[in-house]
Order: sequence, then C-alpha cells, then structure tokens
Amino acid sequence: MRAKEIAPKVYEIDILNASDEELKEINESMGLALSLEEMKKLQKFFISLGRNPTDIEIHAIAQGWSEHCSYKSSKPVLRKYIFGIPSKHALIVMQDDAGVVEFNDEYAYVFKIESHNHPSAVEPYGGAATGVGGIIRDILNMGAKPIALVDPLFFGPPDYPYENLNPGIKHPLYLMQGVIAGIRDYGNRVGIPTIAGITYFHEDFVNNILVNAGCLGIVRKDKIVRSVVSKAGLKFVLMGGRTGRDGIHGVNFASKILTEKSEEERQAVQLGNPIIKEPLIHAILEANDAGIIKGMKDLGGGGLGSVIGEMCHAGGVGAEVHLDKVLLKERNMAPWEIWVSESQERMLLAIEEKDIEKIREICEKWDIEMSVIGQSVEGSYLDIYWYGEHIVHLPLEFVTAGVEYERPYKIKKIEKMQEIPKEPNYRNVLLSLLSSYNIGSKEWIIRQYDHEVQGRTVLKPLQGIINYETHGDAAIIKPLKDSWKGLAITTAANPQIGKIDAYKGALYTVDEAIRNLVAVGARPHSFSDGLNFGNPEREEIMGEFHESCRGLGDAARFLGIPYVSGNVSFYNEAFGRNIPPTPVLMAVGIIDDIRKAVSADFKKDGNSIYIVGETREEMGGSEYYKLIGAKSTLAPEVNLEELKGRMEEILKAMNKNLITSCHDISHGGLAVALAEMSIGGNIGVEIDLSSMGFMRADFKLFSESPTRWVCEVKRGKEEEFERIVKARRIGAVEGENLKVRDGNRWLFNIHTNILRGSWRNALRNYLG
Amino acid sequence: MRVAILQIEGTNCEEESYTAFKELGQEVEYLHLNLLKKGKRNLEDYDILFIPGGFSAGDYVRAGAIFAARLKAIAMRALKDFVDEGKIIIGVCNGFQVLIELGLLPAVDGISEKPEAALMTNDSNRFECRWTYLKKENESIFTRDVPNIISLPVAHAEGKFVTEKKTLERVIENKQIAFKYVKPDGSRADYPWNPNGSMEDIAALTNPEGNVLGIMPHPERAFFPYQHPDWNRKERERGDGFWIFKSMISK
Amino acid sequence: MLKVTIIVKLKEGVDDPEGKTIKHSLELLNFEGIKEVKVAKLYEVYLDLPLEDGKKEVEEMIKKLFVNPIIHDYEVRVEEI
Amino acid sequence: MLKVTIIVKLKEGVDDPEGKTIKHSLELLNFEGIKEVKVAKLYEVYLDLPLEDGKKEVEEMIKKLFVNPIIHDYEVRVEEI
Ligand SMILES: Nc1ncnc2c1ncn2[C@@H]1O[C@H](COP(=O)(O)OP(=O)(O)O)[C@@H](O)[C@H]1O
Ligand SMILES: [Mg+2]
Repeated sequence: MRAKEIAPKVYEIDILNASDEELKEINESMGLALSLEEMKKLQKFFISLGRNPTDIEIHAIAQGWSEHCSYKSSKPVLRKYIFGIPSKHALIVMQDDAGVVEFNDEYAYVFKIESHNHPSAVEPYGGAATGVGGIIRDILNMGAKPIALVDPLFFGPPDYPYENLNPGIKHPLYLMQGVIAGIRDYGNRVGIPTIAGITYFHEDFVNNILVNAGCLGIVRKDKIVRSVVSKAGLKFVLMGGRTGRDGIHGVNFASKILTEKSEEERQAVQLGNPIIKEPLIHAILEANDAGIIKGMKDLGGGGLGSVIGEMCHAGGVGAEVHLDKVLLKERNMAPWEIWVSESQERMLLAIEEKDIEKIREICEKWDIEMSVIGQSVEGSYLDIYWYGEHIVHLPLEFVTAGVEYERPYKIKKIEKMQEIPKEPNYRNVLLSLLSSYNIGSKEWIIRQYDHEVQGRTVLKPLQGIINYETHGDAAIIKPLKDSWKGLAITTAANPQIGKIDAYKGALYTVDEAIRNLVAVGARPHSFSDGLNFGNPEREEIMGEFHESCRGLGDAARFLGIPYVSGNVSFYNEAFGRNIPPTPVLMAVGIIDDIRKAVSADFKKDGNSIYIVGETREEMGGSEYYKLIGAKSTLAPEVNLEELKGRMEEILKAMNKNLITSCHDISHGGLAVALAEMSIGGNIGVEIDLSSMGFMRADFKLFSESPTRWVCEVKRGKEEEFERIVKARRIGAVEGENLKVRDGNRWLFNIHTNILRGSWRNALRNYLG
Repeated sequence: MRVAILQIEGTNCEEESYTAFKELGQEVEYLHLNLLKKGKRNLEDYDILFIPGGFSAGDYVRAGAIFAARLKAIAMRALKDFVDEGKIIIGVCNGFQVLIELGLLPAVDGISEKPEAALMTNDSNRFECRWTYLKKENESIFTRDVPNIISLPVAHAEGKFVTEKKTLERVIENKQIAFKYVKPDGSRADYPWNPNGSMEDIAALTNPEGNVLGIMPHPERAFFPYQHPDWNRKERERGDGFWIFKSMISK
Repeated sequence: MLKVTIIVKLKEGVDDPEGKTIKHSLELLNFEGIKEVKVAKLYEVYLDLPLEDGKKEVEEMIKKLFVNPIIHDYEVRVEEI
Repeated sequence: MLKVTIIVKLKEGVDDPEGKTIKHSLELLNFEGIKEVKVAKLYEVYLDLPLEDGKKEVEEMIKKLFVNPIIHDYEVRVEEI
C-alpha cells in the first residue's frame, strides 16, 4: 500500500494507480471488510474526482457501506415483504433508530429490538451489556423515556461436553452466565426493568450464540425527536462518554464470520458504562423537555461517521466537522479512528447556537462531558477538519447511500416424514419436559433482573401466588399514571421449526407472539423484528432469509400489524455451521384497561378449563420429539384465519371478565401449559382429553400446534363463554393434583409440588 | 411538608418516590447532590429527606459507599442538624445502604463516626427481585398507619443486615426494628421469604429516636394497588407502601 | 509515582456467598478436592504524590471509602514506581 | 493442602468503568494526585490435592471459570500450606 502523510496522522492512500491485487491489499490492511467489487467502485469514484483519497475518507465510505450500516444484502428482501404494512397507528416506521407508534391522543411508544451476537460470543459480559446500552440509546434518541427491556438469548446446551468445543469457543454455561450478568448489571444500574425475554438452548447455537435486546420507551408526541438535521447552522454537540479506540470496526466485525481468531478482535468489543448512561438519560430527557433538541442520534455501529452522515443526508444539508474538538479517552488517536470509533454512551445533538449555554448547564448538573464538534452547513458535502487541515471533502450521498445486492438464493425442498414412536410413560415424559432447560423455570434469570423498577410493571413476568409463581406469557407496563391503558410486551422465536421450514417457522413465530399478547388480554398492535441468519453469501441461507421474511410479512399483513423497526444480523456462521433461521419478534399489544389483564396461574376451585384451537399431529420441532429422539419434518401449520378468529373471540371474552386465567400452548404442548398454570396457582385440575376427539393421547398432550390457549373460565359463565369463543371444555380446577385422563383411561396424577419441583430444577441443576 | 429526594448518578427510583409524595399532596422536589455541593440548595429548607433506591455511582466498591462518602464530605453537618431537629430521613434500598455507611443507622449511641453495621451480599449471591411479606415490629412515625402485615418488593444484591452481637442487642432493646421479613401468616421467615439472610430477618430499622428509617423493600413500588402481583387475587384500596408514606406525613 | 495496592477481604467468620457460589460452580464442573473459595477485591491506586503524603492519603481513602470495618479486613501496600 | 491465589485483572486498554467511577469519586472527595484506579478480583481457592494435580486443576479452573483471555490478564500462585 502506498501512502503519504499529509497532516498529522492523516495519510493519502494511492488508489488511483492500484491494481486489483493492491486494492485487495488495501482492503485487508485497513480492515475495511469490502469486496473487490466495492473497492473498484471506490477507485472509480476517486478517478472521477481526479485525486487520491485520504485514509479517513476511505474509512468513512467503507463504514457507510458495511452490511451493518447499509443493509446491503437484506434491503431488497425487506422491502418486498416486511416494509409498508399499512397501519393507522404507526407514526414513524423503519426510518429512524426506532419505530414510533401511537399510544393515545397525547403519547406514543417507541421500540426496537437489535442483535449483539458476535461481541457477546467473544466477551459475554461486556458484549451483552453493550447490547443493552445500545438499544436504550436507540429509544432515547427519539426523545423517549426508556421504560422496558427484553432479552431473547440463544445458547448451546448447558450440558454440552467441554471436549467437543471448537477452539476459541467458550462453553454455553460460561457464555450464558456472562451474558445474563452483563444484562443484569447494565439494565439494573440504569433503572430500566427487564420484563421479558427468551432463553433457548440448542446445539445449533454452540458456535454462534445470539444475544438480542429490545427496549421500549414512551414519549409525548410533541416531544418526538427525529434523527434528522434539516437546517444549516445547527451546532453538533457530542455528549456523554469520551471517544476511544474501543469498538473500532465493530460494524465490520458484526459482518464477519466468527473464527478461532475472533478472540483477537478485542478492539471490536465496546464496553458500556451504565454510570455514564444513567445520568445521560436524565440529561437528554431534561434537554428535550426544555425543547432545545433539534435533531439527535446515538452513536452506535459506525460511530460519528454514520451519525453525522445519515442525519445530514436525511435532512438535505451538508456537515462541517472539527475532529480535534472531540474529547478523547486516549491521546494519539488518528482522525480516522475518531471518525469510526464505536465507543459507548455517546449522543450527538443538533442544537441552535443560542441554546448551547443551556445544554452546558444541564450537562454540568448531571456531571456529563460535552463538546461542540461542528455544524450543519448549506450544500451536500461532508467536510472534516483536523487542527485546521481540511482532510475530507466528499458528497454525503456517496458516503451514506451505500450499495445494495440482490443476492442469489435457493429455497430448500422439504421431504415430509414423521416417525410414530411407541406410546410413552406419560408421567415421566411430563416431568422430564418440565425439568428440561427449554421449558423449565427461568426464575434464576428473571429475578436477577429488576423487573419492577419504575413501578410500572402491573403484570409481572412471573405470575401467581407470591413465591409459587409460574411463567407468564407477556408482561404489562402501565406507562402513564393517569391512564389505565397498558402496553403488553412479549418476545417470540422458534428456531427448530424454522430449521425445518423457514416460512412456517416465521408464521409460527408471529402466531406465538400473538398468542402471548392475547393470553394476557392485550390486542396485538405492532412488531419489531430481529432477524438472525447465517452467511448471506450462501444461497441456501439467502433462501431461508427470503422464506422467513415472506412468512413474517404474510402473517403480519393478514393481521394488519406493522413492523415498525428491526435489525438484521447476518454472518452467524462459525466453523462451517450456520445458525438456523431465527427471526425474533418483540411484540407490543395494547390493553385498554390494565385491570382486565389476565395472568397464567389457575385461580379458583370449580372454575372450568377450556382448550381453544385445533390440535394436530404435527410434531416437527417439538420438545416431545426431541426428548424421545423421534424424527419429524411435519412442521406445525398456522392458519391465519383461525388465528384472527380465536384472537378476537378471546379478547372479547376477556373484556367481559369471563376468563380468570389464560396461557398459550407452546413448548411442551398442552400438558406443560396445564402444569405451569397449576404451579402458579398452587392448585390442581382434573382434565379429560376425550372431547379433543380421536387422536393418540401423547399427541393431544405434547403437540405444539399453533393458535391454541388454555382458558380458565369463571364458574357459572361457561355458557356465555362458549357463545363467544370456539373452545372445548376439558375439565375443572380442583384439588392439589394435575390429573389427566383420556376417557376412561388415566394417564397421570401428579401433585403440584412435584410438578413445581421438577420445573424449578431445570436450570438449578447447572447453576446451583 | 417539604420533601427532598436526593439524587446522584445511578439513583433510579426517584420518580416513583416523587409520585408517592405528590399524590399525598406534599411539596416535593428532586435534589441533586451537585446542587447541595454548590450551595444552590440547603438541607435545612426541607422537612423530609428521602434517599431513593438505585445504584448510586454504580454501587461500585460497595453498595451505597460512594454516595455516602460524598454526602458525608458535602453535608454531614447539615445532616446531623437535620436528625437532631427531629426531621425525617428515609432511605430505601440503596438509600438504606447509604444511611448505614453514613453511621445514621443503627446509631445505637447516636450518629457514629464509622459504620456500625453493613448491608452485605445476599446469601444467594444473586440480585433478588421478588415480593416479600413484612411484619411491623415497633411503632414509629413511619409505621403508625401501617397494617400489621404488608407485602412489598425487594430488588437488591446487597441487603443482608449484619452487625456485631452487642449492637444487635442494643437495636432490639431500643425497639429499632421497624419491619421483619415473615411468611405470609406472620411466622418466622426462611429463604426466600427472607430474601437475603438478614440477621433477625431485619428488613427495616430506625434510629433510637425513631426519625430515621432505612428499609430494604420498596414502599414506593407498592403505592398503588395494581403494583402488587396479587391484585387479581386480593382487593386493596391502596398499595401497602402507601401507608408508610401516609404515616410519615400525618401530624 | 506511587502504586498503592489495597486488598479488601471479608473478615474471618463473615459469610462469603460469592466464594460459596464459586465453590459450587467449580464442583458442578467436576473439579475435586475444593475445601473453600474466598473472594476479595483488589484496588490499585496510582498516586502522583511523595511517599509520606501518599501514605496518609491512602489511610484516609480506606477509611472513607474502601472498607466497612464491620465486615472487612484489609491489607495495603504502598510502593514507589 | 494447597492455597491457590488467583488475581484477575482487566487487560491494558480494556475500559474499566468501575475503576473510572472510583477515581472520579475520590476526586470529588478532594483526594489529590490520583492518576488511575484499577480494580481486580482476588480469589483464594483451598484445595486438598497433591501439588502437581492441584496445579493442573487450577489451570483448568482458570480457563473454564475465572478468566476470559480476551479481556483479562491473571496471576496465579499455588503454595502448600
Ligand atoms: N432471558 C430472559 N429474560 C427475561 N425473561 C425471560 C428470559 N427468558 C425467559 N424469560 C421469561 O420467562 C417466561 C417464559 O419464557 P418462555 O418459556 O420462552 O415462554 P413461553 O411459555 O411463551 O414459551 C416469559 O415470561 C419470558 O419473558
Ligand atoms: Mg407463552
């Protein structure tokens, strides 16, 4: 690489005369993560300008073109399926850092889910904490107060043998404990309740864990801030943490495959500092209340470069930046490092000159550092200065518009087959399922997160009698003191069904999100999609991506529920293995009156038990088949008409206060749902499966067919319930045991304490 | 009454606490430590000092230690006067930790130079977010309107009250225990009913004079009935925490 | 320049839940022969002060911040570097 | 009986929010001349194993539980007591 120093720590790179080989070498040695095609495009551009670029110019462009920033592989697919689902409530959709949806006349809620997979695989504690920090900033920069967090997590099995680990790969238990500690210490310290999530274990995630984090905030509509600078003369104020070498090339790291060497990519792992973030949240909200923020964006992937570029480009103005004004953690940083650094806890505000004093005052009160680093200008150019030297002069369009690919894809053919196992010992199967790590109690995790802070959590993640609680389907937040209206929040994913059939897996995921929201009495309102996939340069992975997006799109469009924000994480590949397609949904529902919320624990002797929805012999991806080692590629099939129908019916019955508890049927099927409801209410039920029709009892009990719920209906209200909801009565609440028969044949009879014991031991066996 | 809710970086239950006093019609404001430090506000202008929960300064070193050290450096004199005048100080969770570190609690022989007790890591070694039952042990201005058994949530990693034997004896003798963790029927608690392994199941303490309270569970998170997890099983006019706030402000 | 090393331990007789948890985790990992695990915190403070002033200041720091005498013992070492 | 002392520190260049917060707090308490504060953890593991076995086991423990080489440096000392 030929380079010459033209200003302190700024080099002009000779690319005009570079051969393909040299272009590759430049890409390699500068760590740009661009393809040769892209390098050539870059070269052509500078040939047209008739000059060589500076190193910082090349970095700025590479950053803008990274998969992470430009969505170059995913955009065309997202546009086709995910974007543009019409909705009356959605206010800002897929434009800024988070989606904004109407809550009531005066307020809107803001939310998004995002991935932080690779950094967490390398450094679980810091990686996960940073993921949480990043998603909080996305909410904050819309001017919203963050009020809830969620954390869908995917690991290898906790009992995975150490000997089988690939070099450089850490054990699932180590990763899980680190990730959870990172989320706990960050979320708790900034005072935002973590109220829902997923903890899923499977061999498919041994080499490549998934750490997703979502955040929801609330904002008065007139206080929404856009990530746009639409006027010249506004000052850029950089506040919060200082800029350092941590996190340089994080976005490129996210778009690479994990290898043995990934351990060395420490620089790409940023570290969050909640004790800067917490006052930063206060300060930003105070400044927003004072009405002085004219545009704002957080510094996440891509650092200053993508923030200033995108904000100004979106608003049709140019930018002038003085990098020597940026407060640094360490001296001797080169300008390009400052420009692309992804150091945490930083926000960029666009402020009128006259308000600079005001923002200074606020920062002083909260002990936060800030500096003015530039301003918006007329025109469409990015100009960067370094101690007076002019080191970047580029059209913003070229830097931020990025590139797009229609990557080739191949959709896999599925051979349908299903083994039919011998009839099992029902008691043993149920207890084994309850104590399996994907079904058993997640209390060990949930209680380490402060899910009560802010006092808004009116339906908790753990539900039932105090210290006997079971898993709930969704948590409910009451965002405003003077309104009974609430937001239900849940997350859903099902990688095993997706692995069989990405399309059906996506439908199933939407179905599960809807089920969870409806189970607590909330009307599904909007989604954020976190799309975790393998290497998009492989046709079959791109095929999975297409199919997943098609499924997500079909389901949501049919139901009229928009995706308002989301995130794509590709390159979840390690040691030649790709993760299964794992679209994760963060779903939000509205409940008009939180006093009508329904929890999952059985309430009262004598109440009737109903099953809503159709049970079918489709065992593909089920926990039961996994337990007994039987094979099936019959993935559960979602019927969207049925989903919509049952949803409306249940919500109607809940509104009439007919239902005293409700739980969706998911992992482990009907038997597990009943057991969980008994555990939380510390009360038994007697069930007869015969009304479910003619089918093997193990399928009735353990099938994971979609669109199903168990409802407990108030004694005496059965008729009214049956008039509203299409359902079958299968039994009643009574005694202390879970008793199940199929007609005359008793299948099992287990005391709630024994159920609870098995269920609670699932993680305890590994964690103590 | 004029209530100050103290803040530094990392305190994060101030909004709920603010709401509680506001609902009861009190004059309440946030008071950032920096404002005290710069002399922009004075403690003597308030009747109640509320030290909220959270993770002051990240709870680094030890929960509450940094907050306490800074408060001591800035306002120890004023704090002493505040207590001596019989004004009210209440510390919740992290605030309780701060009061212990400051020597304002248990203060068996008056405010102590060095801490006389500690709130240390829970026996489970984990952060515990769960609901507890509390039994009122002694009457004070913080408990006069409070029913005998209430339930409040805890959310802490360091809440196990420990002290030396003789201090504990004095605490009991002085009737300083405000609340103990109990089982729902009021009987002696074991884990998880006592979520941290606290000596004598102590959940809340006052000073001997009864005008300083430290409490690990969060009354401000149970101010309204629907903040309770069992609101769909048990009807309440008010959240159980309401009564602690009510007690403090009734003359 | 002074390098101050402060080790803060739990007093003999004070329960150490973190140590216990680590012991348990190690046992779950099939390690053998573990009698006890104790955990302490180690702070390194770098001071640009003459030795005598530094020592005095460190005493103060320990008293004001690092140690709660009810549960902690500590060791401190001040060295010139 | 073996006494194993493991000190786990953050590597040079890795951010240490705790150390930074403590430094800032000490400054607010008017302590002077503080250049830097670092925080480390010290573990004492007592093992009932012969020296050689103990040493091998400790290496494993460090790898599996105590240290993430990406961000940590460590020191270890094994002594017979
Ligand atoms: N990592 C996590 N963080 C927070 N909550 C979690 C986490 N994992 C699971 N949960 C909670 O545990 C409960 C059960 O989760 P899960 O078994 O996935 O639900 P479902 O019964 O809908 O399949 C839910 O309330 C969920 O939010
Ligand atoms: Mg569910």
